[in-house]
Amino acid sequence: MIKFSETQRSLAGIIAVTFFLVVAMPALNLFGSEGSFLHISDYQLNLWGKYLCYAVVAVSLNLLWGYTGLLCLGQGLFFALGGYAFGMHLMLMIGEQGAYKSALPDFMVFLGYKELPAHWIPFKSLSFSLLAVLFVPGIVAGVFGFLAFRARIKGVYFAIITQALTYAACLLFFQNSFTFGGNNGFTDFKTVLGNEIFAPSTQRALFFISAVYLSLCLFLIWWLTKTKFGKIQRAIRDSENRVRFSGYSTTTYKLIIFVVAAIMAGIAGALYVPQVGIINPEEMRPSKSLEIVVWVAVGGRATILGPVIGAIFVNWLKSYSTYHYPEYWLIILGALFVLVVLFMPNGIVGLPEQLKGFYRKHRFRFQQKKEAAAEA
Amino acid sequence: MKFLRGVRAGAILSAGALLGLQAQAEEDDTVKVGILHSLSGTMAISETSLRDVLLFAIDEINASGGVLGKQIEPVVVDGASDWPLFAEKSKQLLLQDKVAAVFGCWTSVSRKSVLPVFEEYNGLLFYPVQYEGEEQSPNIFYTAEAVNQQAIPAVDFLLEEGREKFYLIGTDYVYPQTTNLVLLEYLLSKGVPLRNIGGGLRRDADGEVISAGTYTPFGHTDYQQIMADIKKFAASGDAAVINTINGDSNVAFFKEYAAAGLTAEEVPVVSFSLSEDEFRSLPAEDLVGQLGCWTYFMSLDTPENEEFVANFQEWLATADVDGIEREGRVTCSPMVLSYDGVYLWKAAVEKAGTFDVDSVVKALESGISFDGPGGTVTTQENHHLTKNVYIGETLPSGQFEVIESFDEVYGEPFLKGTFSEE
Amino acid sequence: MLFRFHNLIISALFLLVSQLSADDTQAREIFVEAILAEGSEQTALVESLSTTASTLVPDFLEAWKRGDIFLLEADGSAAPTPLLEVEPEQEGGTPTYFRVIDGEEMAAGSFDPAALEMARPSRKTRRVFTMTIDLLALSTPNVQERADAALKLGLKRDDDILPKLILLRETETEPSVIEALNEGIAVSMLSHGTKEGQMDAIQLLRDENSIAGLDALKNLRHDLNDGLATHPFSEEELAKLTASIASIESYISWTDFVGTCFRGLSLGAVLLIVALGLAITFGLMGVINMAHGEMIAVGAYSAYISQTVFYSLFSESTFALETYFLFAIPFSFLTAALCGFILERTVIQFLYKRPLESLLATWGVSLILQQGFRLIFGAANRQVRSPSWLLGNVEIFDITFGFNRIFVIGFAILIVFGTWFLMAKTPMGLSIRAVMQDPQMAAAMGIRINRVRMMTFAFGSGLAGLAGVFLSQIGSVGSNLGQSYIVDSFMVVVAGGVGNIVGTVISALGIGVTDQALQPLLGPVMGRICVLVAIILFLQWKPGGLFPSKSRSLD
Amino acid sequence: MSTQEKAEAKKKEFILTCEGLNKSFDGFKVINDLNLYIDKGELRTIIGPNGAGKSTFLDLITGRIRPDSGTIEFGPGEGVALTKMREYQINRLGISRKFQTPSVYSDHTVYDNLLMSLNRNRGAFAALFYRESAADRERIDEILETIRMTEKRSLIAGSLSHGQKQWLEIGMLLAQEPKLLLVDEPAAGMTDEETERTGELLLSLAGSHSLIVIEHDMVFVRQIATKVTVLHQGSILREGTIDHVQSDPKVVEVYLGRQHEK
Repeated sequence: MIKFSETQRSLAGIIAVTFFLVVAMPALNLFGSEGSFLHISDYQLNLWGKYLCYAVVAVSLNLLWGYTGLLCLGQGLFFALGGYAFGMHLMLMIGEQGAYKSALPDFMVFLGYKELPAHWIPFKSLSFSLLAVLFVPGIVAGVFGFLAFRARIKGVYFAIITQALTYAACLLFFQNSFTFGGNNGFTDFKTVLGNEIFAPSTQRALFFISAVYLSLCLFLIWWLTKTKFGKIQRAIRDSENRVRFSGYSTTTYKLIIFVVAAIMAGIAGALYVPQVGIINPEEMRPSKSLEIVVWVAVGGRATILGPVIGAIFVNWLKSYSTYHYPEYWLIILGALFVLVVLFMPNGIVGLPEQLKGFYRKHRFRFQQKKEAAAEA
Repeated sequence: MKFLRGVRAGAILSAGALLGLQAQAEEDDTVKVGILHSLSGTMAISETSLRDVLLFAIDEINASGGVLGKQIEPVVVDGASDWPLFAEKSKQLLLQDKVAAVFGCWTSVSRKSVLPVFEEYNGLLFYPVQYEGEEQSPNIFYTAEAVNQQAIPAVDFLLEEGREKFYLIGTDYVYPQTTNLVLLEYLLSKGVPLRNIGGGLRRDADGEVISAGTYTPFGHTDYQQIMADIKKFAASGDAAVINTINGDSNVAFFKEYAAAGLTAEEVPVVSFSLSEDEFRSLPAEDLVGQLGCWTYFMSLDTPENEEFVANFQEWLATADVDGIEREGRVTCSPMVLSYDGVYLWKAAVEKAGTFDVDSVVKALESGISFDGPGGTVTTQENHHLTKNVYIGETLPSGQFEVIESFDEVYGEPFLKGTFSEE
Repeated sequence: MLFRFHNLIISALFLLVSQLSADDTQAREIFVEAILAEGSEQTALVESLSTTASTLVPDFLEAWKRGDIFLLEADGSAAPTPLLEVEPEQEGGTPTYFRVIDGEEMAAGSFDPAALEMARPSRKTRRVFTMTIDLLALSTPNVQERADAALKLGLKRDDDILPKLILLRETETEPSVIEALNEGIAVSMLSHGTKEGQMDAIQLLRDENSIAGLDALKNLRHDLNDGLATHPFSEEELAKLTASIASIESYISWTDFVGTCFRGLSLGAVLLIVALGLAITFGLMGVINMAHGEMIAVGAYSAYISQTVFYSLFSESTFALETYFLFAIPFSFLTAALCGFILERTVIQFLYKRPLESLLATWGVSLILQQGFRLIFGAANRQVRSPSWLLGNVEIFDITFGFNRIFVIGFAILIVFGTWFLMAKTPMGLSIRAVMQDPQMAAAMGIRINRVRMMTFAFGSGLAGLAGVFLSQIGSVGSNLGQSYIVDSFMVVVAGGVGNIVGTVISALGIGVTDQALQPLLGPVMGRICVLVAIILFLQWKPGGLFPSKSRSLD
Repeated sequence: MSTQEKAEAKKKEFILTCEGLNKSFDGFKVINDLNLYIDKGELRTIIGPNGAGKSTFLDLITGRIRPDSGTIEFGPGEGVALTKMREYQINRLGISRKFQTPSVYSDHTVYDNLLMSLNRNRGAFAALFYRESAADRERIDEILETIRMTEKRSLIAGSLSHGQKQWLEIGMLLAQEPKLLLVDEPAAGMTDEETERTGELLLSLAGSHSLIVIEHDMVFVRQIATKVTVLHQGSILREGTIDHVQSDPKVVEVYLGRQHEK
């Protein structure tokens, strides 16, 4: 029997996931005959597209929390910022097809704007918007991270001030006067890159892009964990002082990781918005960010595929139970988190290993008993 | 440790069982309709009642033979106060369950979030909650009160009462903002000077007013500072407060109002988001004498209403719905407008002779009337309803005493800019 | 509540038939006439009530307005008999009826209560009520009521009332009422008086720092600017007017300042009560308890339960209302502590070494509890009534001090003191501190650390429960109650310095005052955002909070 | 040469010059007007009772905390002021520190622990594209040899015994190729044999490196000490050979005396 190394096994896992998402799912959607077990409906595909965006956020948080030990309770903020940046472009692309037949977004019309605010104008350009998807979350993360890491805020403190940050941003975006649509956020998009946004072909394409993007993120993380950078990252998690006293500027490392994770989540947000058709400040609520943490914990932190599995599983469970057990889904979800934390510290991914451990222990005890019995 | 292992095994097993429990039944002599409300999360407090009344209406129709000979099968889904989930659920209802119509949504944002879905997949949504207007989708029927069916009559009433100063306060979202902007125009058109409008104005660079009133975030609980401001504003007498605060915050608002020593006689508050249903969780005695304006009150003294209330109470006592509240239930305007919606849909389906959305919409646009508990409602071509408007004064029992009514008010969604200053 | 109380007074008044004075008899006759009359005749009759010297009038008008007056149809063409309904004291009992004309009680069975029809005054009539009651109040013995009525009538700027007020000023002896009369007269004079009267009024309003008069002064200035005023003003007179306005405005800004300080203090006290439990469970024990908010909700629901229990034991009586709250305080503490205890035993005790994971598990618990509340108590919020001693306010120099706000400050002082006492002065506190600082050493010293942790967590949760009792008094009780406070609580504890209760106190008060001070400038939302950002920046400067814990451990 | 000039000249030979150091926490003076000079290649042992300020002193040198006043200069010649620098910059100058409790990367292998400690470009981008060279591997093998952990190279560091972790940490220090080693209680948790070997290792490093060793174990101190500094209440009580110091009544009173009582 050939023994595969840990890295080889995870690479195989990533390739399998990539194949499933990028090739198999679109194929089943396109060629599976309707009604058959193997067919994936447009609705299902769209739903999965949403899950994949969540999965990327989970992956980005895992990069921070799982591999670097930085528990960020504001990852939803970066996701939402990316979503808003792209959403602004989509809003402007509605053109005069909105309720008021005005070139301004609808919400501006009824709030009495006469012209587009200056900071909206560049978002008419697609390339600027795409850059903004990268730079807005990146810069926010950069500034905040610089301040926080320089002041050596970490652990619980870091978790709580990231929560405060996202809460402050959430309040800010809820304000109607903040020119981002207030509570309603952005909705009623018509086109994306010139295609009708809700057309099945567009949604299929968006799913495909999300799947490819997720796979790229997974490969990136896989590669990163192999590099010295990745090793230092984990070393920071385990013993930051030792790393610092070994001549590494941990502030710089953490800042880079924080910014990369924010950008990764921001792009996911940008892909999420055209698929669900809305972005509003709810996405910045502290509870949303907490949910992301839970996805990672459920799937298995500090593993490459864990966050993906966690995000998809929890969101699938949410879709399922809000349909079948609307009264109880919060209890189901809550109980799941408690049970995972208490009994599955390594998450779903760690479950086989955990079970194996139990089995061994059991067998050992059983043998001991048997031997004792034999001796007697 | 053994115990823990047992628990773990149990948890895994039950999770497995849970996933396996996906039974599906489909019958040909039924027609599915969707009920899309939040049954959990922050909006559950309001929306659960709408689910109940919708199920009641459907049971009532089924008992009397259904629609076009088919029994209605309600598909209840939980929007969970989560707006993207609303969009997802509406897609699910339209694409997977292929429902003939959907009744649902409360908040503007949930409606905005599902609107493109309904337009894309040509669904039909009945929307029952008073809203800011400025919208008219071909796939939505707004049984809700438009601003001119609630805020404007209320202001007319206050002006007639001799009120001269108006303080605008609301929760910071689109409904209060838009309503107050419309009211600002309206008040100015009625000759109320700008300095008599309290709460603050925000202007854009050209000096044009873009926002009027004070706004607090959702779930705000600290109204001390605002109350001090209202007290100053009202010190010179003849002031009224126009309140578009949403949900729980009202409790904090009115408790603070009482603590500041203000009374309904001196400074009446007219609230647009407080119905009988909200009074179940509000200290009604703190609100006695305050005003409400809706197109239905539970206290309406008509045979239709008495029958509706009695039947609903009877239905509640025996309804087989998970987690339904049976005690202390009341009826209110959004509930009745939901109820009206189901019957209007039924009438339209029968008129069209088919469940096909386009035909049903056409039938609705042609003008269908229904003698609902709040009086006759008639559909309009612009997808809104003509209905009666009532102004009520709060009683300690949490009911309203009707003190004024306006008959057959035409629903007009686009009001901004329609009033000009005298 | 208040109304039931009123009812009792009314019934008492109506029962005291023997003390019927001539005034009352006259008033009763007018009542009956007014009830049966319609339109302008009715309003005129109601207005005429203000000339009677009967003390029954305000109560009667209240009862009429409230819908407690019914008409008993007589046989034939005779006029119906107006009756006053008095609600029974016990729920489910039958109301009693008194004839308005003579206050006689109607014997049960002598008529059919179902045939009674409510006599509602028209809206127009009811508007007259207020003025009638106010006019009558000008002659009540109650000083405060007299003063209020004088000011209110003055603000009406009514030609007819002005002479009455001036007349009354001649005979009035109570200084506070004279002051109010002066103020009211001055405001009326501004629009109706002579030039001298106006100038006097301007001076007087300035001297009295009349907030109520500010609008009238400003209106006068507007009218002068627009050329609508009755008398044109000279430059000098105009300057006097402007100075008067400025003086009152500066007085207002002073009251605003003091008021803001008070309001900030009270908000700080709320934050403190809410965060104190967290300062123990999170600050001392290191458990990131996201279910802290739900412990608050447990306390609030307990207050609701104790109210329900008291109402069922003592019916909805005043006694029940006034006392349930005293019971609710310990009861909520205990239930929340019990929940904390259960939470600690089932979940948290396994997570002391994994603080960040305690965050996830407790968040799961918080979701379960939130939905649990909904399933048990229903989705609708529950309301908890306030005992009368928490209602009302005192006004000093135009600054309102609500009793509930004063209470919260006192309550906060009390529980902070209690916590300090427990921590600093009792053996329990000593072992708590020992376990929190070095569990292993404490265990070696023979302290049962499991038990201490259990008790500490229960205590912290109990404090959250106390917060719940208080929050039930300023808002309603719902399943999301705790969610609105959780971020704030954490910020208070972190800004104060984890593990330091003095820090928590100072940071709660600091945040409260800052928030209230920013609100008038920036609005409630931007105010809060600024406070949050300020805390984040403050932590840049002092990463450990106000009073950082001095730990020499490395990571 | 004036005395001052002499002092200046003398100073130029010190690898570490600490003058007028003060540090207090909450009004309590932990370091009190401390002056300390370490010669190039010297092995200096610092002893002192608990709370004498030994670890705080190391914290000051490594930039973990900043002094309230005073200067710390590193290197012969024109010294580099350390008081304004961050830890990683100080480390890159060639000052390495071993912590009191062994601080290794418990999730990594012994080999990786050493790899990350190698004195190579520690920039983030360099780390991203770093590939280990033959020279790097040789160097690591060499260190593994020195700390006698060649067989354990693929073990996860977290699974090592306490003493082995101490050794690994020393190995990591060596990998950094420091000029000055700050060693905080190296013998804690070691067996007698391990302790002796540690002593030998430290002695062998002296000369080519400068060392400051903080230690409690007097047997160990006796093994390695050439020059001992006794710290008491944040300042130097005595300095000299171990015999000299141990016979000093004052030292016995504040330190050794108390130790005997225990």
